[in-house]
Amino acid sequence: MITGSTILFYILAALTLGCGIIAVSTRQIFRAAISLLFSLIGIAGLYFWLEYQFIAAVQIVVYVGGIVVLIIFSIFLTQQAGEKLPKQKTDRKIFAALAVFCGFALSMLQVYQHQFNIAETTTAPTVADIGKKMLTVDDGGYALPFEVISMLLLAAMVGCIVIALRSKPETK
Amino acid sequence: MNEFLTLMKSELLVTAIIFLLLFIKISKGLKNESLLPLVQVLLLVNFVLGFFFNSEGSLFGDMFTTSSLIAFQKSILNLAVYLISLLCAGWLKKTQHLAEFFLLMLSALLGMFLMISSDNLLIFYLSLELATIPVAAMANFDLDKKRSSEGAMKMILSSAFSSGILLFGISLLYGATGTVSFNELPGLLDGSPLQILAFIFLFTAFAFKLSIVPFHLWTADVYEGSPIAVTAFLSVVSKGAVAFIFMSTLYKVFQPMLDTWYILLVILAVATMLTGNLFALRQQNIKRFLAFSSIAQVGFILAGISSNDKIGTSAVVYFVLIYVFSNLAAFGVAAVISGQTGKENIDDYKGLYKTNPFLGWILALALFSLAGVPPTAGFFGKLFLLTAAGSTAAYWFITVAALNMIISLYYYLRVVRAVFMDKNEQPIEKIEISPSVKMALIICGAGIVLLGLLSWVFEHIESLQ
Amino acid sequence: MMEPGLYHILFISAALFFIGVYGFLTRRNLITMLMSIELILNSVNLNFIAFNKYCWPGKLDGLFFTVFIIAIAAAEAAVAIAIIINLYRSHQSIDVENAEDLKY
Amino acid sequence: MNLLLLIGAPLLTAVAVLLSRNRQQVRWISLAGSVVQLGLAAALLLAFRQETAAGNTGQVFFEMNYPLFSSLGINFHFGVDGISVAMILLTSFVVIAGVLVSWNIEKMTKEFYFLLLLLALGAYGFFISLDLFILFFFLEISVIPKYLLIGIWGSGKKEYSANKLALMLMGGSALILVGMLGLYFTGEHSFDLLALSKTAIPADTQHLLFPFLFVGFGVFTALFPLHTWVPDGHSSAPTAGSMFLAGISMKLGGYGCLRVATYLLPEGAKQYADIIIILSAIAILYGAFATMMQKDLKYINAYSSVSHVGFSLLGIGMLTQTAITGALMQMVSHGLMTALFFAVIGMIYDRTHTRMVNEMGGLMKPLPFISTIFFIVGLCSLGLPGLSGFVAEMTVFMGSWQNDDVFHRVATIAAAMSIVVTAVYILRAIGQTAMGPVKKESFLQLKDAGWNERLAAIILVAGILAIGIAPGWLNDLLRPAAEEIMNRIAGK
Amino acid sequence: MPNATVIALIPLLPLAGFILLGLFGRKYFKASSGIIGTALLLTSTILALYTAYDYFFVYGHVNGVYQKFVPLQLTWLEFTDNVSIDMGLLIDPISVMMLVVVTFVSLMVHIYSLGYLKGEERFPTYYAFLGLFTFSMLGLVVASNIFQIYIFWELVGVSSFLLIGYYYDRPSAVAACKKAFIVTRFADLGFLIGILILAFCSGTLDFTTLIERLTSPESNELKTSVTYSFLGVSALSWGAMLVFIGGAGKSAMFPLHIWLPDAMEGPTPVSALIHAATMVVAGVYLVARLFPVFSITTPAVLELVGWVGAVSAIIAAIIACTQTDIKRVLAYSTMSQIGYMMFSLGVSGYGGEAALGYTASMFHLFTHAMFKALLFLGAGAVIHYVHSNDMKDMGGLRKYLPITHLTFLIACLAIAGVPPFAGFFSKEEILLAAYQNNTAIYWIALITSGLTAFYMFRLYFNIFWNKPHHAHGETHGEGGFVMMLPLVLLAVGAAAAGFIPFGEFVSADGKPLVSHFHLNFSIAPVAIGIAGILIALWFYKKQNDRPAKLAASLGGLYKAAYHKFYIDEIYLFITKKVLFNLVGRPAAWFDRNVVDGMVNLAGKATQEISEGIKKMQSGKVQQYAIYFLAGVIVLAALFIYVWR
Repeated sequence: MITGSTILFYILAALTLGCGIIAVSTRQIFRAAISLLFSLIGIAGLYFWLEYQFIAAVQIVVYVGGIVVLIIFSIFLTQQAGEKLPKQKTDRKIFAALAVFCGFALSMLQVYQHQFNIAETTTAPTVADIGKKMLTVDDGGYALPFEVISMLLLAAMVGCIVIALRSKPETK
Repeated sequence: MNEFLTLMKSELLVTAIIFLLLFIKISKGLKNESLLPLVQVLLLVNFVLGFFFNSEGSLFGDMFTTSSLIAFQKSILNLAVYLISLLCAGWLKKTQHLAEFFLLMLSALLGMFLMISSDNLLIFYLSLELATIPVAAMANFDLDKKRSSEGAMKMILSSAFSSGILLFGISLLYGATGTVSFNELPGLLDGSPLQILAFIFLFTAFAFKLSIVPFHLWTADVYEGSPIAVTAFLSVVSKGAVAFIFMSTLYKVFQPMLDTWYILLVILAVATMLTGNLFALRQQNIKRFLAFSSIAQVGFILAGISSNDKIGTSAVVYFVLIYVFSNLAAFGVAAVISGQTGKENIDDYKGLYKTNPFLGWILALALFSLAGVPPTAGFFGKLFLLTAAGSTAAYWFITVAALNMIISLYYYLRVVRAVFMDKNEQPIEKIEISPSVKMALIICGAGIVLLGLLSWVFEHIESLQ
Repeated sequence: MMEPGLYHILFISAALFFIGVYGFLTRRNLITMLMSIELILNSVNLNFIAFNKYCWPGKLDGLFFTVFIIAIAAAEAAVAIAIIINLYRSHQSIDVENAEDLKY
Repeated sequence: MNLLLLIGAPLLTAVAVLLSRNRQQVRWISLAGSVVQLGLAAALLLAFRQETAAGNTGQVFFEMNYPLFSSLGINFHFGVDGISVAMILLTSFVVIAGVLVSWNIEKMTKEFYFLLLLLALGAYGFFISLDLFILFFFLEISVIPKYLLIGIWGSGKKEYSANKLALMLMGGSALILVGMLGLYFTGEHSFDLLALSKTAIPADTQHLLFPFLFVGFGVFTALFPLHTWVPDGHSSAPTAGSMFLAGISMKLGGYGCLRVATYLLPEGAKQYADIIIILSAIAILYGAFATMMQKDLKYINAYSSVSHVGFSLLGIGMLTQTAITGALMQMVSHGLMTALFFAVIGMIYDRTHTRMVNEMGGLMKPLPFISTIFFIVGLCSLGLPGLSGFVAEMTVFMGSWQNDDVFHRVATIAAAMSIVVTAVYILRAIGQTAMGPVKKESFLQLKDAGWNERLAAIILVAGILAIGIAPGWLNDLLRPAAEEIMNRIAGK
Repeated sequence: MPNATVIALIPLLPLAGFILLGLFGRKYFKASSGIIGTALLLTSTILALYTAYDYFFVYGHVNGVYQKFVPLQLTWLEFTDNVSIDMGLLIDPISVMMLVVVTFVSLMVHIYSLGYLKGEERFPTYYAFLGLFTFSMLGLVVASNIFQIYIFWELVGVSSFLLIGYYYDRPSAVAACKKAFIVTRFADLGFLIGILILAFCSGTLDFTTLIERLTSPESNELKTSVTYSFLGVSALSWGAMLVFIGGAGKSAMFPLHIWLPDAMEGPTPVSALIHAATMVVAGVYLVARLFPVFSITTPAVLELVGWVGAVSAIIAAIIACTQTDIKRVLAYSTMSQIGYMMFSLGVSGYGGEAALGYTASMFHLFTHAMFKALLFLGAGAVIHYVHSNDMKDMGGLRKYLPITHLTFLIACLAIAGVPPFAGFFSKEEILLAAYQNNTAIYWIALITSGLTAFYMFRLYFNIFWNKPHHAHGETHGEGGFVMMLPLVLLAVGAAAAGFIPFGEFVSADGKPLVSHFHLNFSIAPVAIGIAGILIALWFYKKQNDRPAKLAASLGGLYKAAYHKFYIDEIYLFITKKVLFNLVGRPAAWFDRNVVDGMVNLAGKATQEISEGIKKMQSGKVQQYAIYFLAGVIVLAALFIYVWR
């Protein structure tokens, strides 16, 4: 029984994986970045498909709007345009592929052999729920992680500033 | 609210210092010469306060928990950070971003506190990242040095990779059990293949942070590349914290999978000791040398953890405490020398005793303690770890561990030999040691000598459980 | 074709995970390595969401995990890029094979 | 008598040495400290004899017990029996002699004496410990001072030797550690020697643990073929270092082999007795033959130590009361003798600047005192009656002979053959150094021993003679203790 | 009853001398040490003579038997409740006789040395060593315990070593003293094992008990010990044989005699005391001490003793004929005479007439002490005069050394067995005992007797007659009163000692043995002795080429004898080539290269491995990640599929 949702799913899956593969294999760095972008968008699509619109939105905002942009900026900073990426050694590629394949096979085997507890009803959480929980201190609340992540972001910011904005070595 | 204050006292104190530093930085108030003593005093206060107003309990719906043992572990870390601030004064004074440095360091410390206290995989993961990312930034603080940025790069990439695998494991565990809470997990673990897979993935994060073979490869490079204060921090504080949480996770959460992790620990402990020792044999750079030696030490910690017993906990905490003194003493001497002369090679240490007998003695004490030779505390620490390991009657395991002590003695003695025996045309000249550094070194030395003989320390740890 | 469900999504995420890993292992450019890491993290996010939806819809642990992972990914990426840029300044290159002074 | 004094005296002396200002102070403080130690040891002997004379037949005397790591069952449990008293006496003799012969050390005097006293501390602590953990602690304490003494003040390929010594001894300790932990967990989580001696340990556990403990301690006492640290270590060490090493440290191992391995694991001892006998018989002969080929005086004494210590192990392996008594006598005797031997070699080396026998000759003329002592110690080494070596070796032979089967007989005869080989190498050494025409003109200008050297030699000779002429007192000390060990072996 | 204090003082006085002179002699008694030593020994001698008188004529003889007394016994070292080494005094005829011999000869030597070694640098040391030796020898003699005898046996050995090496700066003296010590040490090994066997068989170390247990057929110890055997020989025989080896070593019996000629490197008085009169007869004494055991329990071993003695006697005599060093001649002569004593014991039975050999042996020991000491001291006087040991440098000395000449002649006549000198009587008895028990040995002994006479007079003529003396020693005379007095006293002994009715006092079982004088039996020995003297006269009275012709005509035999039958060379081969090169060197090599090599190899291997795996730490972060991933996968697979 092929429904529109199924088709959509497969399209999103293909987009995600396909762009993912391009992102890790192309030797054009901009092409890689754009593929990454699409791959991430595909994942956001999957979130939509799973009816987790909030996460999908966060994904678009943070990843697509933030991280990928950051990456592209850094590419501008560090890369001569049009230059192809250097090729990796073949033996490294073979070993990597082998390890990756084994890992993938191993984990898929375990996953497929495992009977996950599939719930009867699936309800997507509302944004209000999420917001409330985020700031709840008591049982079931996520205030502490929220605070932790804020400290982390502060630290990361300070760190980035120190490192990236280093003053030119004046005294030398 | 009162409960909140006492239970999270350590975290709050650290956070307060972080914000104070931030404020100072923003207001462009202080120069290094005055900021450093201030920070040192603050850290001392922080350390002292760590012993008061402790209570037990949990917060945030069982995401955060604390006990006297955990408080004690945090005090150990506080102490270590305080000592680092004293010992590495030479380098710290030179750095352009002292406030930021401490800000990052204390953030990482905060992350470690939360990690030790975490009672939930989510908090655990977040605090682990909080304890890692700032350190990676710190590793790059020798901004002009190529090696420093290379080390930082290796660290951030490796740790990102490692946390990816950790997360994959957590996600599978979550899928299989439906919970990420440490309290609920044990009841839901049944040792199915998927759970084992998830556990192994999860385990690698600890293994990565603790530098267990074969997840240790980043360690030496990062240690060598980083500024010496960061290396000290990584090898002492970071390792200690992860060892604590690792142990309590295994004992508390993964108790149902004891059969799995016992074998895992034994195998990896042997591999870790051996690899650490074999690599340490040929090192020239003192930081890199200490990196491998600390890898070997981790093997012993694993041996202690493998006991799955109260004695294991005591032994590990006790050992980490001793390790703080011993390793920091060694790093302290290295920091003094590198701060003054920039020399970091063991060959440069030849004839050190002639010119700097004090440093020579402290270094020797530290290395003997690391090697586990009496009367230093390291002897007791290591012996208790092996005693703990022996409680499972794994004689061949203790034998291998004990034999590893021989190899380790060999390379520790190599440094001792350089310091005491080898002749050198141009030994390191007499170094003026500032009083605070000297005090810190003496504290370390005293700790190394006294911790073993003052048995109440160990008894106290024992009583905390 | 089958009705897509949990296992399909798990397949996708696992595949994406290992694609990311492969990229991490083989790309020589530091930025592309960082991109691979993003793929890895995203695959994990997908896992969490899928489990949350199909297995444990009552609780939001998976969802929050995802949220925080995204945040951390941002922080991590920021620091990593800062480091990479600094490395670029000192090495004039962001090829990982050019930063191999520390070894043995 | 409070046994803590025995630890306290060297410890205080060591601290005082560290605090003292100049060489003069260091030397005199050390000397005073070692005199105090000698006094304490003598007082201990007297007190012990008083106790036994009063009919006290306890297993140990002057027991004291302070908890250390009580949750792990580790206590400062001290006490002495006849064996310990004898060993402590030996130690105090060697210490005072060692301090005296090092009188003219110029390089880092303070550190030198500090390490020497630390070594002494380790030995005293070891001999009075009744807790395996503490015993092990004191055993290990002495490794590093040895390393530094050899490495800093040694001669020849000192770094190699120091390393080898430290690593091999550490290897021995590693094995001891395993055995010790095994005992701990088979007993009721106790390191206590007395408590363990009363527990019944299953035979197969004993068979498992015995090799660990015996070989571990065996490394310290130069059990063949783990003896190779001995020649290098001894020959590279400074004079006092060699004296301590051979005179005291090797005894720690022998004491451990007997007191810990054999006493606590009698079944294991029975199981492996034959191997011990074979190894020690080989060591005795092989060491003697190897000695014959040496040209360096220190190597001569080092290899002869391997041979002599073989008698101790042989006695232990024979598992008869007399043999064990003999083994212990041999330890004491060899301790005194070899310390004296090294002292003399040191004195000769200080003057002639060579240790090669073929570069010396006719030293009797310029150095009559030193040469006489050399004669005496040589004669003791080859087992001349009236000197301690004879008493010990004969007791071992008599004890060995009590086993009436061909294997033990052959081993005894093989061991006895060494007395001829010993005579050969000792006489060769004496003949080439002290006797014969004076090799170099410059030798005639040499000065004979100074007061400190004379005193050191006289103290040790006094000890050798005290055992050699009237061995009864030593026998009285050791026999009851050996009997206790035999009782446990016999399962009584 | 014996007076323990008096008897104990006999050995203790020389010991006191040793300690006093050894510790303080060099400083305080530089000149007077000789007098002190002599005075102490004089006291000892008087006490010994008193003891002998007391024993033989006052209390010793009870119920027709000379009893054994143990007036003093102290436990020295107790091995078990039953077995201990005791220090005691055993008084019986032979020990008393030996006390007299040792103290007397020692006294003579002490006196003689006052002149002989006058002005020596190490004069006090010399007297200290003499004291030590005398003490040890006396202790050996009175030992009541077989281990005690071993102890003093060793001490005697070491004092002999010290005295031979007295001239320590002469390489030959050093070599000689080493050789003496090592060879006897080798024999002592046998002795020690023998003691162990006997002690094990009898369960005791005490002489009296031991002999009792091993000789009476009823004793349990004997019954059980005969069941032990090794290589087809009973344990007891092994024990006795090994003990005899000890004795043979000390008494320089073939083939353990090689040290004795070399031992002549010591000062001549020392040779007189140790290597002629006292120490070298310790082996004979030992066999005599254990005679009941040899005789009753292990007769086969006793026969061996006899043969060893006989062979030694004749070989030594042959060699003595060819030597030119006068002290060496005397040394071989000593060996030969001890061989006499030894085979005399060997042919003896236990008790009654058959035990004549025992008495004869002891008698010969006694007389030999006198004339051999005299010979050595006389030789010493000669050497003192001409400053050479070689008879080529001598000749015609009778005018210059009249007293020496006369006493020397008496001694030579005594040793040659010319009546009525002492040697005649003792030798006669020995030959008679041999004749009665073992004809083969008798013939050997007879030939030896002729050879003895020959070589002694060869010596005598060469020194005092032969070529005229090239005067160069006129500056000093014979050495003064102190050197002549001992000569005269000993000459009196050598001349008259034969008339002592020895069998009355000393016999195997303690009962007096009446020795019959067989005139017709004595004809052959006396005749052959006189023949020997005459041949020597013919060869050596005047300088001529007869000796050389004889030597040439004997060819190989002469050469072999001159080179002491190459026994030294054989020993040298065994020790240098076999022991040093085939055992010692390989052992040392093995230790340095294999045992030590293993340790070094372990270290090196660790280094190599460490070097080999360094590639793992390649510095490439991606490679690290591959290890990381591989680690995860392998561990996971292992734990899922293998160890679950």
